[in-house]
Amino acid sequence: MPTLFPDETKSIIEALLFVANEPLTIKTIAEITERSEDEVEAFLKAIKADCEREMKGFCLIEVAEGYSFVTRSEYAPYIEKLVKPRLNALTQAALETLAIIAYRQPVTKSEIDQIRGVNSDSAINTLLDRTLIEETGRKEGPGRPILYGTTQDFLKYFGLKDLKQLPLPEKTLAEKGID
Amino acid sequence: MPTLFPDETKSIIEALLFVANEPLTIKTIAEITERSEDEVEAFLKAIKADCEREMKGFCLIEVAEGYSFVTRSEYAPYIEKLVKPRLNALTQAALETLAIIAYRQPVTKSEIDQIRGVNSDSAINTLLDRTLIEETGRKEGPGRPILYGTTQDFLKYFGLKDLKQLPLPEKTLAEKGID
Amino acid sequence: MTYQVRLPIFEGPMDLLLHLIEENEIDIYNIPIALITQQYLDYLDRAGQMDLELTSEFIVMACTLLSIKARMLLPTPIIETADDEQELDPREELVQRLLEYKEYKEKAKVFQELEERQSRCFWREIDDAQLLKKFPPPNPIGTVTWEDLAHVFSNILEKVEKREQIISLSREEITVRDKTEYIMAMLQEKPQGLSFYQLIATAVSKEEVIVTFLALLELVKLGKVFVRQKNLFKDIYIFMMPLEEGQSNAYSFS
Repeated sequence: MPTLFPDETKSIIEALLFVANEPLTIKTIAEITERSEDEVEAFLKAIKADCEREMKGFCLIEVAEGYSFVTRSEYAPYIEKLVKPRLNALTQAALETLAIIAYRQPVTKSEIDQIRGVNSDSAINTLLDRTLIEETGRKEGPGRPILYGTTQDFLKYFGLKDLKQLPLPEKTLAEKGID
Repeated sequence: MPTLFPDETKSIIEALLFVANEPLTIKTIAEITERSEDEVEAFLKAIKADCEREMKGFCLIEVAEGYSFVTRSEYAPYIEKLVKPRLNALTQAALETLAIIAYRQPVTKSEIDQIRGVNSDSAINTLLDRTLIEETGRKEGPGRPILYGTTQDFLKYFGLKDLKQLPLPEKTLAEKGID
Repeated sequence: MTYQVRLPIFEGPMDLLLHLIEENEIDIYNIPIALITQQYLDYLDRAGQMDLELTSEFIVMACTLLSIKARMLLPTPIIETADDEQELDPREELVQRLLEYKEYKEKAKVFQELEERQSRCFWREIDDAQLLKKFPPPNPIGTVTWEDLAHVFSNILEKVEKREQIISLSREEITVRDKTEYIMAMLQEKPQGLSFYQLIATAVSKEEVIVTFLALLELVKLGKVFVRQKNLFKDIYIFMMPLEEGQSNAYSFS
């Protein structure tokens, strides 16, 4: 890689901090930019000073594991306004997965994947995070896969007294011949 | 929410752009910051100018009918050392199919097959899987075939502002002023 | 290792034709059809020798080219109709298709450039789950109702059905053997005669009805059962064949 002007290294470090999901250590940054750790530390200080001086929307913080850009805490109410509608809405994937679990519980992940024709890992995690589903046990057989079912919260949020109240889908499984 | 100094709104917009996982529209930003769309647009211009002037590691681009921060393209070699490179490039078959869909949408599979002179099933499936295209409806007539169109992800993937900005092959990218 | 010629791979017959036209620096509006047909067939021949997999569309195009070539050799037919229709060039339709394909091929190239440029820009990956923890929503389902849930489930079933139709033409879920065993078991319970209509009443698919009928025919052939029908289109009653001395109740397939 070509030799860089100091300012360019600073920009590259900004770019790295921007895309990193995890805090970056000085060591990692030094390896990528091919600079010494001391130089990197000086750049990090400069980046931090820039953010402070210009009152950017985000600043550089040092945490145990390294350095990371975070949004200013005083802007949390605005970010909440942005994030909330997004989090309130269940994605199509999550909704499909929830429907399958609700109607076929207890059911394993591989059964859900098979019905949906795609991997449902992240949908299941979302639903677990929102306490709409839970692990209800293990299925007998090879690998003893986890079984999922709906929770009390699920009934509460959908305003149902019990699972029997769930309306039958317009077409039943038997008609479709997949049961 | 308290009345804000102009600079503070700019910082808040930066913070919003920082945590958004999709390009943000002027409308959304205006709603959250309780500013007019014109004011928001002016702030966005100022943020863009800041990034350019200071040669930040990332810059503001107008894409998929919104605004988003992305890293500077010249730093890709460094960033690829940190994060996994993006998905595989599209095949020739997928690109041809996508070009036909982009320019002729809404369009049916048989129209695509007719132009390409080969079956486009697997190309269409790849594009659907990568959410670059979607089913937009059904064509009236025998069989009511599925119609395909491009998605927001398509604009994002190719860095296009909107469908009006679709490139024309007669002119090079530089001439069109989008490079 | 055998000597190998590097043979370019083409997306399809149109791609190959365009390549030949460009390679020969030919005017697309005046294609020397004999030359191009020859080169096209040569390519197919070489590809065949190298075991390159060619789709059927390549063969269809070869037929089209040969047909155009033949029509160009024939004397121009005199159109007897009163209309002063222009005499059609047999190449006309192919030329239009080639021009159209060429246009999209060029557009695809621009998309490729954009893709390449864009792949060097990186977006921040925002972890929704992390953000959710900071702002726990008061209601995790948003505006979704249980009716929505039922509707989504119906749609899934419909999709599953579509997919199954494509993937498995004949799933041998219910075998003739299963059904013969089932019929024999039912006959033990109903020695006074088993109704065929009742037998198929629980069938969930057309396949199952067919398999049940095949099983019945098999049992009749094997002499395990006999059937009686009062009238055409009336119910069929199935009876166990009386056992002869020394015969066992077991049945087997040859």
